[in-house]
Amino acid sequence: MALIITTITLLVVIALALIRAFAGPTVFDRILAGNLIGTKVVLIIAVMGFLFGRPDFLDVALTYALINFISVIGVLRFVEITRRSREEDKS
Amino acid sequence: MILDLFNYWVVIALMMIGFFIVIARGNLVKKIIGLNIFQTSVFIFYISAGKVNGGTAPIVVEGAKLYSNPLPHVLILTAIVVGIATTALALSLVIRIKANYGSVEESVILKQDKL
Amino acid sequence: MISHLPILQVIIPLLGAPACLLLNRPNLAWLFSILVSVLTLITSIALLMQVQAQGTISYMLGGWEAPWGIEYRIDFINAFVLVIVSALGAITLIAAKDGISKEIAEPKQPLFYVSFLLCLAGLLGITATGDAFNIFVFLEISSLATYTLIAMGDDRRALWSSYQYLIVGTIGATFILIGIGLMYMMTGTLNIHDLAERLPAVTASNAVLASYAFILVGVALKLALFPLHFWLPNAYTYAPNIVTVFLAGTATKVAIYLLIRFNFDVYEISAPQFKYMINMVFITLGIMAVIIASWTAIYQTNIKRMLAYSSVAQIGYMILGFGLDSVSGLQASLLHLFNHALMKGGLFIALTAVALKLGKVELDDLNGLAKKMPWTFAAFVIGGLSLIGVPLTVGFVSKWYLVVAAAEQQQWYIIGFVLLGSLLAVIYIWRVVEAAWFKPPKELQNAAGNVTATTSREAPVLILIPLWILILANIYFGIDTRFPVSISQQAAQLLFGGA
Amino acid sequence: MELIVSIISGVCLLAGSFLVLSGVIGVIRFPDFYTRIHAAGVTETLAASLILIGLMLIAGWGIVLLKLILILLLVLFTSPTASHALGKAAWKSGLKPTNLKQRNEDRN
Amino acid sequence: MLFSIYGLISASFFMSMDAVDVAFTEAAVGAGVSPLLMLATLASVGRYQKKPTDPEIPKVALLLVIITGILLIIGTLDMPAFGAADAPAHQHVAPRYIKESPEEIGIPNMVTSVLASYRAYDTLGEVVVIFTAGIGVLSLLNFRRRRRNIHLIDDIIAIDEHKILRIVSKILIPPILIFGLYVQFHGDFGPGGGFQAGVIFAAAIILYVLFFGVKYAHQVVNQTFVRVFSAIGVLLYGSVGVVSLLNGKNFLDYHVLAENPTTAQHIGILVIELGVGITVACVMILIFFSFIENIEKVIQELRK
Repeated sequence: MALIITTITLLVVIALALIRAFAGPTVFDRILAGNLIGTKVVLIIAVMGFLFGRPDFLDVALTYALINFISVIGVLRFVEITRRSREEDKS
Repeated sequence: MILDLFNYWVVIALMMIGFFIVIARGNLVKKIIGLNIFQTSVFIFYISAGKVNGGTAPIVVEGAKLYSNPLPHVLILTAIVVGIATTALALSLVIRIKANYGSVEESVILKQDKL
Repeated sequence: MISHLPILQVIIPLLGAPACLLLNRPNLAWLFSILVSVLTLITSIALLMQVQAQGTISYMLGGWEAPWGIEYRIDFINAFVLVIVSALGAITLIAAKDGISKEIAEPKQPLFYVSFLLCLAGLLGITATGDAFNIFVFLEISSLATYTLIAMGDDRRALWSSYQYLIVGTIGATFILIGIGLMYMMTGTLNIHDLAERLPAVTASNAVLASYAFILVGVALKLALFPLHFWLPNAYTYAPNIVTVFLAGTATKVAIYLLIRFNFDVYEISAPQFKYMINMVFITLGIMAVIIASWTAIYQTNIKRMLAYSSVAQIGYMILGFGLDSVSGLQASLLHLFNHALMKGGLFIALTAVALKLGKVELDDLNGLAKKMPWTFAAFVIGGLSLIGVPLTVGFVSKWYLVVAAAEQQQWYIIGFVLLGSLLAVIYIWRVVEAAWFKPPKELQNAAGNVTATTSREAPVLILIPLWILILANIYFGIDTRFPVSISQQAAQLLFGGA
Repeated sequence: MELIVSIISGVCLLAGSFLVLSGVIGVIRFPDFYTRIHAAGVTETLAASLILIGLMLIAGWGIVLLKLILILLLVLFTSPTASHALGKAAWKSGLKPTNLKQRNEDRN
Repeated sequence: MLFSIYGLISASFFMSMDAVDVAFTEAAVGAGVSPLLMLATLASVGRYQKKPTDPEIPKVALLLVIITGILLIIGTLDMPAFGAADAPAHQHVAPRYIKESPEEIGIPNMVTSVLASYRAYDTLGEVVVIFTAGIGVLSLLNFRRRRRNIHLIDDIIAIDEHKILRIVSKILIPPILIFGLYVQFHGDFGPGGGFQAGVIFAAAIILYVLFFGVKYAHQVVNQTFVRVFSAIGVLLYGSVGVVSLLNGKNFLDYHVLAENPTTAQHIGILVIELGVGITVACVMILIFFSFIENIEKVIQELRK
């Protein structure tokens, strides 16, 4: 029961975070929302694994956690790189 | 009866959004994003077709009788790889186009070369 | 090893490509890829002979029987297409060394050969396979390689053309994927032969019709069928010349093969109520392609572009043959497929030679060039005559069969349009011939800009040899028509009788 | 004993859900980026830990538990790091926190 | 960024549809690789200027899209209901995979058995597609000889030093690599396999590049290395097939590799998955390096 409630809550949370992702207003807000959704998806998968009685899905959750981190960091890095090269452009 | 197909219709809606972005947007990068959405929706379409009610993931476990259809999964694995390959190639083309034309807007490029 | 011919056909270039990358020296890569392509050609000829001797060959990959594993299924029609594709691949590669020397920088040349082999392997794979999803995979191999090859052109417009082709091609491939998915849902199989057997059971369903429509549109995009042809002239014009030779000879041919396969094999009986309508659509589109594309070709000043539009027109003839929906109509289409590969290959190689000398192929620059490059332009004239459809060339043979097929059904207006198309071809070919042979050379411009054009005369031997191979084949098969005619007849009968 | 474990796990899961929810409400409602990152970053780590611990309690001994611990470790490592990087990047890009006092005065 | 979220969500959708392996891949690709590539492109292309689009095209496009959509919906009308177990798709070919693959192939993950054995040839095609894309990117972006040991991007990376991130990634990268190996070799039993492993491996390298610079990364994996190994992966895959050919069996028939059929299948799948993993990892790294190098080129031009 608690599992189902958790799943539903997580789904609601993802939906709400999507609003923030669309609304922005800055790139960083979007990245924040993306990160939020990423970690929530990890949790959802873990919970769903238990819900369906297939806990071996956790591998996927692990990968998600990794990829999510790498892509958030990577995206940040690229935002920075883009900005730096623009600044050089101006100077 | 109608609700049985609801899942497919959502996929179709998504597919058409992607398709629309591809043909209507002038920005080359956005076109590629549209193409990606288009492709992903086709993937979802396949995967939906592979789902069996009450079935579980096609990895053998004790006690499970009904599995979802593994074949669409295999096909889509291949298709995802194909998709990312296309995306990578398309993006590098865009980079070269930008380097040569100074723009990634379709209209600007067409104006420059009268293609 | 004989029983493994079907897979060797595809696997030789497929694995040759990464091996070629490891060589990484332009000349070495060239020699190696010629070796690979010649082996491929030999395999395809052996395969054709095998098919003639034993009938349809089926090869189970991985040793898993058909609907579960992937099957290679070679019958007359794809054996025939395999020969065309691999022959053109080998011939084009001979000319490639000189052909790309100016257009592609040396460090990139090995990559050119790798992509070329991959493209060849992809096209052969599409043709040989008997599995619907496998078609999609190999379609993407060949397409990605093609985009790469086109983008190697030295004009920046090549990039844009490649991008345009990429978008169109991917949409086409995705459409095909949707079609395959719908078919799979209705039948539960991916094997083409199995599909053809299982589809009649679900004939009346909308899903099957929708899948038919999607595959048709997807293939038509790849095929550059008339209203969807907009990407082709750009792609052909700005691609490196050698690539244009190869693409014009093979890529659309393989797409036509796919259309034949799906139209006559898979969906043969599944949509009888729509058969008439679809035939009408084919005939109308075919005629429009012939007339409108030929008309546009007349106004082009860039000869490559002109020939590209002419290709669209020639595809129209082939589609026309489909629409007649009879053994002789299909036979005419198949014949034209073979012949068009010969003549367009020859014409584009001739243009490669010209471009190597002049750097471009605008009509005005050709004035008087024939006196400097007599061999090249003699070849061009013969190729052009073949394109028009003058007797004693292959072009005549296929048009003759097309006319006969139309006469069989008493569709006289088709004959009229075929003749009109030929007349238009006379006009655009004549413009080139006139400029090259009868106009005085433009000495002023040459003296100012281009020294090499006056000092070195004829094109390199390595380009002339493949050029004349193709041109002589044009004449040979125009006189001795037994080989293509018998094969195409057997193939057409197989499709109509065996379905 | 089993009952107690499952009750504890249920409590953990529910508490985690509550935290997640409160976090996202913060992300939606808070006025500027820095307050939002505060809402998200702070709740996230604890919430994820709670949910994962809840799952661990159900899982019992075995490879599943090990994997859950790995995920937990990973989350504990990456989540604060990501928040930190995000905040730092935003700060360096010149994004300034909204001055609430100022804004309230403006409104009045 | 929205794109990455889209990737994540569609991946979780796959998850709920029981497609674990697909979810795995989509997670790696949709949420990881393609957004990174998109951003790398934006970094060198620059943010687009807002422009009013041509008002004419959307109308035609809209019409086209609506027609296609209606066609598809009509097509779906008489399709078997979603999730129905008696749909033809679940009746014909798939039952054999489900019933017999555990005995015939001897591994529990049916997706892997179908992918790597029944339809192994498709997978070879898939590897070649990736390889082709690698070649394409290489020929498009690496058109000039690189200047040795000058890495402008490293300067930029050094400006924002991120000490904390550096340390965290230093701690994380080795476990990521090990996890990649786990995914590679665990594909027989759970979700995973060569492709996913390759992407994870490449992701670790990318993480390294982003924080320690191209220069150091090149010391470990330089261009030539990556190039050669992307070809070797394909050849490794192909060689399994050639071995079966030489032993008189059909291409990619693993039964020649060992006496016991399931052992043979195991060996075959292991080797080809390794081939897939090598090629995918190398091509991903190759593509990423090419993109990074291009950003450098853009910066250099700006400096002039």
